[in-house]
Amino acid sequence: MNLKMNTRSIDDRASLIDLEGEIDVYTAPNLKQQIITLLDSGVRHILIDLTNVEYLDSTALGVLIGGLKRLRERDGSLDLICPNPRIKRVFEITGLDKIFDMYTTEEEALDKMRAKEGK
Amino acid sequence: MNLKMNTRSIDDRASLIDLEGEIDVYTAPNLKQQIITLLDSGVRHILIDLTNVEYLDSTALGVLIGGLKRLRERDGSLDLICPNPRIKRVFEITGLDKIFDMYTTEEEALDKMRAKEGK
Amino acid sequence: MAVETTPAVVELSIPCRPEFVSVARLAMLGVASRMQFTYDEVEDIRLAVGEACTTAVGRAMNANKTNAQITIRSEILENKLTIEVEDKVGRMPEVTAAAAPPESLNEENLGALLMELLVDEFTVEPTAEGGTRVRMVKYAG
Amino acid sequence: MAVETTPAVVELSIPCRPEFVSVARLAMLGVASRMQFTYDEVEDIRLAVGEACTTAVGRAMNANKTNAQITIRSEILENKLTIEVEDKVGRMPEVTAAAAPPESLNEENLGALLMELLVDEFTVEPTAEGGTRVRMVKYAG
Ligand SMILES: Nc1ncnc2c1ncn2[C@@H]1O[C@H](COP(=O)(O)OP(=O)(O)O)[C@@H](O)[C@H]1O
Ligand SMILES: Nc1ncnc2c1ncn2[C@@H]1O[C@H](COP(=O)(O)OP(=O)(O)O)[C@@H](O)[C@H]1O
Repeated sequence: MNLKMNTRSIDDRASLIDLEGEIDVYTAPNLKQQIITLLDSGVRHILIDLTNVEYLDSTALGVLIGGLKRLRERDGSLDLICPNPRIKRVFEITGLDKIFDMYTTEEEALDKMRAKEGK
Repeated sequence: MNLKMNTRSIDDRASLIDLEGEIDVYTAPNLKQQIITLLDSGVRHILIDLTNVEYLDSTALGVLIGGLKRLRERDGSLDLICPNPRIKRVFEITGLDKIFDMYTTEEEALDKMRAKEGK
Repeated sequence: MAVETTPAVVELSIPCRPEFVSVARLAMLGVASRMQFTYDEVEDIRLAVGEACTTAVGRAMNANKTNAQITIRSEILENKLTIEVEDKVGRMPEVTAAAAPPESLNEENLGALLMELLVDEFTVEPTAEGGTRVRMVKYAG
Repeated sequence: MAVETTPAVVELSIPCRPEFVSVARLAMLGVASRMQFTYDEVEDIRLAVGEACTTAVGRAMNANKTNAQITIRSEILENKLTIEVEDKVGRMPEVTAAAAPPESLNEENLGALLMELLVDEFTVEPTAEGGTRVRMVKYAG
């Protein structure tokens, strides 16, 4: 019932955060802190892997939206890997699937992110 | 959180009950009924597969003990397949691992049961 | 048609703190799993209750009232689940979630939007003790 | 050494019926998971609470009192969890679990034996209202 977080550098401007567990009012602050730390270290493209997330609430969505705003302000990106239909549904019913770039596989997401870094 | 029960005939005197889920005060009566039904239909050797059981309490133990008694009275057997150490631990701390023949794999359990049927 | 009988009642009281919201979610998972809900509906209920508790926790943290308790009361009928989440930590602000464009959503109106979308009836009212009562109804089958 | 502070309290009330025992187990899973218990200890707590509720449900069914409620109250300190399971459905019979040979075990003394084995302190007392209060303490770390 906790949130495991695994961050891996893709290149000096891009990182992937792999999440496992529940993102809620108790655990979301850790994710927020991690996004801020990456931002402060110069990362501009963040990929968040929600494959192993089994619960996510409005607090999690708030942190993701906040991160997305901060990164876009700096011409960066925050994209999501989200193959789980239950988790995807939370983005869909709130209309947030139109705000985030969401992918099904890490491969696809990395390809698109590299394209963004390129320009 | 419910109990799924799958019964399969091994021969006309032996059956295997494959259980999945939780055996507790709510679901144990279904298992008891199934054991009684098999007994009434002439089955004398019952193998119960606990591999996919993730919770089991005193009610479940009571039903298993009751079944074992009834079958032994009729020169039969009730054996368990129990590879899950958490579930096995419940039998161990109550000393019931000394009462039941417990196996780790279906293959092993079937071999031993056929031997019992043989005599 | 099913006859309405006396509902079974499950009542839970937890501290108004982030680490206890998961206790409410788990208990509601247990309640909803025993009813005629689909797997998706059970998930909806879990999330809706989580959101109701989360708004209370948020207000408690702002008001320095994390010593208060939240009460989650479920009334269970054959095909109707009523959940009341009540706190003593101030009023939930007016939300206009449905109207807001997705870009302008923050955590607070996201929570309200989710609750509205996930259950069949959703009402918020201030309590006499200066808190908030969220009432949600979900029909099964 | 940790200073004893005010415990956090989680209180749950469920109908004294077989289908609700799993709600208590899930809620306690949530409570214990947030403490310093190992995975095995969390499982022990889940089973012990399940047993306490199950004895109450058994007595309620015998006494035709399944309309009663069971209360499960947890007091949470940093490394100490106290759980009181209280019912209003009669006394739990004297049990001599530890002494009994495994062959003679029935469900009732198996339940008592499990509770004794799974927690650090285990006491049973009759309540003023004609019910039973089971008190269990488990230390973490
Ligand atoms: N740097 C950040 N990284 C991740 N999340 C953030 C960040 N800053 C703010 N947030 C979260 O995003 C949400 C909305 O973002 P925004 O309106 O930009 O925040 P702020 O309140 O700082 O102006 C807030 O709920 C906040 O929790
Ligand atoms: N035929 C049966 N099959 C499975 N379980 C049974 C059966 N009969 C009794 N039991 C269970 O076994 C436990 C103890 O068995 P036993 O003492 O033989 O039962 P009884 O109360 O019928 O004398 C009881 O808790 C009961 O629930």
